[in-house]
Amino acid sequence: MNTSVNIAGVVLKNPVTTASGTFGSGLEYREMMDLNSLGAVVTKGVAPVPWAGNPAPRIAETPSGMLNAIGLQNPGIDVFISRDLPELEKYDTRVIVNVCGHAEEEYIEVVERLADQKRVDLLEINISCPNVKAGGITFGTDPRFVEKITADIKKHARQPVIMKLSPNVTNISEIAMAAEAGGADAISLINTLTGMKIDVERQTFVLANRTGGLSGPAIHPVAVRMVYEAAGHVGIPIIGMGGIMTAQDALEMILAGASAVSVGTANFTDPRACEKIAAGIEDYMKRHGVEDINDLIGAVRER
Amino acid sequence: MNTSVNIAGVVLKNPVTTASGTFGSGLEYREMMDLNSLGAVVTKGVAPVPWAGNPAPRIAETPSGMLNAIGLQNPGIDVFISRDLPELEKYDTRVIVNVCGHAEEEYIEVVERLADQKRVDLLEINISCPNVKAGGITFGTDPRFVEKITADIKKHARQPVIMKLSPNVTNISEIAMAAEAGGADAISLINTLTGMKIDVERQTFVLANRTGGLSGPAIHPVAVRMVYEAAGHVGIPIIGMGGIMTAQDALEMILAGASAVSVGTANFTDPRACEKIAAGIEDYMKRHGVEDINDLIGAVRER
Amino acid sequence: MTRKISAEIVSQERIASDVCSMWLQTGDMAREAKAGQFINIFSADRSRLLPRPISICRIDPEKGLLRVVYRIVGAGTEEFSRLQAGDSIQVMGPLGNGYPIEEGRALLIAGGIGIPPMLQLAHSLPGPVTAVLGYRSERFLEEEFAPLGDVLIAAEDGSCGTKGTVMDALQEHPVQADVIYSCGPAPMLRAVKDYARDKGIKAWLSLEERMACGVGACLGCVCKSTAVDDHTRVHNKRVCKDGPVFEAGEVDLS
Amino acid sequence: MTRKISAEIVSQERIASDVCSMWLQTGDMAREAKAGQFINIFSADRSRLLPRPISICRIDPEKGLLRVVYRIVGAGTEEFSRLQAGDSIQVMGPLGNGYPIEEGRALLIAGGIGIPPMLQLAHSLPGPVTAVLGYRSERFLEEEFAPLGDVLIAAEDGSCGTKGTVMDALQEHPVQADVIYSCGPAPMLRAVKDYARDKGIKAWLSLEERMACGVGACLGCVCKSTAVDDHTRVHNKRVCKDGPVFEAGEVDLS
Ligand SMILES: Cc1cc2nc3c(=O)[nH]c(=O)nc-3n(C[C@H](O)[C@H](O)[C@H](O)COP(=O)(O)OP(=O)(O)OC[C@H]3O[C@@H](n4cnc5c(N)ncnc54)[C@H](O)[C@@H]3O)c2cc1C
Ligand SMILES: Cc1cc2nc3c(=O)[nH]c(=O)nc-3n(C[C@H](O)[C@H](O)[C@H](O)COP(=O)(O)OP(=O)(O)OC[C@H]3O[C@@H](n4cnc5c(N)ncnc54)[C@H](O)[C@@H]3O)c2cc1C
Ligand SMILES: Cc1cc2nc3c(=O)[nH]c(=O)nc-3n(C[C@H](O)[C@H](O)[C@H](O)COP(=O)(O)O)c2cc1C
Ligand SMILES: Cc1cc2nc3c(=O)[nH]c(=O)nc-3n(C[C@H](O)[C@H](O)[C@H](O)COP(=O)(O)O)c2cc1C
Ligand code: FES
Ligand code: FES
Repeated sequence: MNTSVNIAGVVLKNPVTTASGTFGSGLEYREMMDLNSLGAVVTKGVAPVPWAGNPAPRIAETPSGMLNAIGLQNPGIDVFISRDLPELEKYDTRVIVNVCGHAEEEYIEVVERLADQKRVDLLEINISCPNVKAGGITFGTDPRFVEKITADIKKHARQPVIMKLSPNVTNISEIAMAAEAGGADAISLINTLTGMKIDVERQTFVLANRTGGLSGPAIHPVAVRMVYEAAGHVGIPIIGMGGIMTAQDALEMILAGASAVSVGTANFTDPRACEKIAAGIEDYMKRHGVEDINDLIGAVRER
Repeated sequence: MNTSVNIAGVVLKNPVTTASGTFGSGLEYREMMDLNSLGAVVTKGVAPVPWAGNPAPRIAETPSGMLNAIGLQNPGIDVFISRDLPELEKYDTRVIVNVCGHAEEEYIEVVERLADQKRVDLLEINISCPNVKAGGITFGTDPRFVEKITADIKKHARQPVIMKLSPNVTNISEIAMAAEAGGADAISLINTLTGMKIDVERQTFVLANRTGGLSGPAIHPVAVRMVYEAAGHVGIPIIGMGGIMTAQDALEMILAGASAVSVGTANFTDPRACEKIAAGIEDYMKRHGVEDINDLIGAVRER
Repeated sequence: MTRKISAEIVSQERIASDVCSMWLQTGDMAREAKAGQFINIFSADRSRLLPRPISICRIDPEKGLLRVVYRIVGAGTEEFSRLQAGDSIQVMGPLGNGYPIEEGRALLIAGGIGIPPMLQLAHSLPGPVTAVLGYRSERFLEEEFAPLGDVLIAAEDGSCGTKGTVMDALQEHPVQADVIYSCGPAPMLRAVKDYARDKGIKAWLSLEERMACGVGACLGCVCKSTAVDDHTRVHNKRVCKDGPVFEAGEVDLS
Repeated sequence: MTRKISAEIVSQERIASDVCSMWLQTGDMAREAKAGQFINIFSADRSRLLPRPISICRIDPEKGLLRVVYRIVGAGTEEFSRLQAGDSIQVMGPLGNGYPIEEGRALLIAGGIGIPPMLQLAHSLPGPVTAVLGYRSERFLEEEFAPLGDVLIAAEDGSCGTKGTVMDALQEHPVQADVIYSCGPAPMLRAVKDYARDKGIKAWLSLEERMACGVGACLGCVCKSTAVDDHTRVHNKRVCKDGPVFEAGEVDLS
């Protein structure tokens, strides 16, 4: 039985990866789960220099979901390379580094710094974080910009590039095609939907940042739909995410057209969620007599 | 204590209305709840002629939400006027008729037919139903089109016009402003987010239509955010909806800037939801010493 | 009158490996209920918003009790199966039209989890009854039909009665009937419809569809009807309101 | 080692109108736990994904038991309050750093639902202890502190002890101390910080913030730190991982 998938020439032992920002650099979870059970660790977004992020409160619970407004707090690429990356050497899993920036040059700076890092297998470019005010919002929602920044990053990247798309758009296929046209090796989606929660007793915003990114099972149907739509319009591999809690949820993504999946919010509900999802996928394959997971990718049929 | 709100000159005794399509023409629920307790009944979308809608299955449950792909099944304006509307004469509540169409002329036809119907207080124009393939999808997502169809409908409408907006857009404020520029008397939002569910055991779509509209508490944070954004950009009243289950949820919408709310999916969980929400709002006003509900509209503050 | 109430569970019993029988104290709801109607049962978990429609299996109007028999197939029914006597649950009903009670010899054809509503029907019918009950393998409720009339059993795995479907059982043991009542999976209903047409017997079929409101408001649960329907004037009938029981000729099961 | 387990509820008791005390069988988790650490308690309702962080109130390492005392403030704590002995619940822990155990005279200052963690601390501290407990009105746990040292009570409504806050009680009854430990609402912690600085006493404060992961991964729960933090090299510390206990000078509470 083959559970390995190929993302732009990089083989993941199974399709389950951690969603950026929910799993630190992976190390925070090593006590609680076996990192070797992961197809890949996707690290928290990293910028050229440390970012302090947004003021607290940054977290709110919503029905079957949560809002976060971390604001991409991160220690910057130097600390990441010198502290976090070497620790990941010890694990037999792929490393995907998520990259963020306030402007194109910042993305390129990080990408260049990572170019000679052997431990980094793939780059995931977050052009969609709704919590960064300075440009972040529009980055991922304009196809022309998506194509341009993809092309520019590709010029500097040694590793294959995954463009991570925002769901806060009218036409996800158009954005996916723009990334492909720009030369992206893969796309990942969805990032969070922008939401808001109000404390009616205090008549204030719950999050200091007012808005936050909605994640968790609440958004899973939207994520599956967007993966399905994108898969119908691009030929590059797709990493599907958004609300995956169980192997069933992951398989929905794969059947809709994702070659791999990322698991985010589920880690907060169960630190061993990724491990269980990977095992559940194997289980499903056995039950259904699926020899190769690649046979399931995009295999959803008319009723 | 005043709970009444004013939508384009029409006074609703309280801000609670039923969301179109979830409450039939109101009559289906009269056994189970007191229609007189509603600020308004918003009826199922009506077209010039009967529409058969989509094939079944049309319904799927999702985490804290549901997908529907009814496809705007409706008996057409003749039956609506001759059968449903007279029944509503018996109730002391406002009547808002939701209008749908495949093309601009169809909307206008319905609006004209309703012009001399005294029982109709307001029109709600659904330019956002994601389940209608023929043009429906793009109707509500292009600001130029939204402005034009609003202006054209306004020329024919006798009752004030509420434009109902789709959340499947990059920039809701832009669409809200376009409706206002076209002469809309009010806007309502949000309609459903487009989603998909896959049956992994059968490897098929759960809905015959493949995609459906996501509603329920899952989408409430997105709805609150969009109401808040729209309220910051238009001067006309807003009817807020999306995932309202409780008085708290309704108050979030009002604090975010809605003058009234619609309650949809909650009716399926509790047929008396609207009644309870209206009572809960009064309760809240008493507890907080709010004399006039209008003082709460848009009153959310910085933490 | 349809109402939503909190009902106390009077008893809950596992009657097959994945089938539960539950008696509910529903007061007036039981007094108004008829065979073939259903109730909506609500989950206490706030992530599950939609009710689960479950047929009424038995009615005890004096005590105000309703019995439901359901198969555990997903999270909702699994949750219900964990409830115990004394617990409460939200239910709405009675819903749907129910079976018309006709004179004459009745043939009840039911498969799997379509069997429960037939039990109340067998009790309610005035004339002689033959029940044809189809199972995959494990049987349930069978013994409760025995006192009410003739019973034919079909089991797909041949563990009892006719090996095969209810139709195979009927072929093996032909039954004379004036009216047919049926409930079960779609392929079975199609076969029953054909059988009834061939024999020239009127047949009442109970259909299933995914539902939201349960009261005819959302138009979520339509089936194809042969004639233009009253509500929308197209060819759709609402299973929850116009059904779940339809005269076989009314509906297009293709 | 932090782990997530299913813990059996050994007992649950209402100790004030809206405060519950619950003993959990947590095995090794109890053996590794320290005063000032917390556990994450998970809801069984699938609409509530995030854990509820609750301080450890008492540790019984021999029996492998942990006690939590919590106030019912929302849907999660309401759900927990309905659990009974014999039920199970998912918990993760031990989490956070806990209070450093120092020699000398300790002053424990706690308000409201900040009182529970002080109880284990009072047990763990080697030296003499004075506990200053602040309530709005209704008291709880008070009697359990009595055998462990001196106790001062403040009640906002004047129903007992000093009318006012813990700071008012300290003004009324000055206490000599070598170290302060505190837990409670933010305004109280600010007052304690000022008090400790004025008196020149070291103070350990336990902070609260909204959390998701509980293990330092999501960066959801930061507080402002006076120095550059180790993790991100900004001025943020993670309450779940770097705290919840901070030396007063470490954090900017403004
Ligand atoms: C009129 C009617 C009468 C029924 N009577 C019975 C009965 O007496 N005994 C019994 O065991 N079952 C009966 N069913 C089927 C029963 O409703 C489903 O098995 C049940 O809803 C499954 O819920 P779940 O949460 O366990 O499954 P899930 O698959 O997790 O449910 C997910 C969603 O799909 C819906 N759903 C799933 N299966 C069905 C189905 N077959 N029909 C309609 N909705 C479905 C659920 O209500 C829920 O909204 C009846 C269905 C209808 C329409
Ligand atoms: C380190 C730490 C220790 C704590 N120890 C205790 C204790 O011993 N006893 C006690 O009664 N309470 C304690 N709290 C507060 C407790 O976590 C909240 O009261 C609880 O999470 C509320 O959950 P709810 O579902 O009832 O309320 P809701 O308001 O419905 O919760 C909604 C969301 O907000 C979060 N939340 C709400 N209030 C708080 C809060 N004050 N702090 C952090 N998150 C919050 C919840 O975890 C949940 O994610 C502690 C908090 C922290 C951070
Ligand atoms: C707390 C938190 C922090 C996140 N940080 C990042 C980030 O740094 N970079 C990024 O690309 N996405 C980030 N995301 C988005 C997730 O990677 C993921 O796209 C999203 O949460 C949907 O998946 P989920 O529903 O499984 O969580 C973050 C999400 C959460 C909840
Ligand atoms: C079953 C169903 C049918 C609907 N039909 C319509 C419709 O005919 N016209 C319309 O404008 N909106 C329709 N909607 C959208 C609702 O009016 C509402 O905008 C949406 O469901 C969000 O609110 P809620 O989360 O409270 O349900 C429908 C929604 C549902 C669930
Ligand atoms: S379930 Fe709503 S019409 Fe039948
Ligand atoms: S809760 Fe995730 S870092 Fe503290």
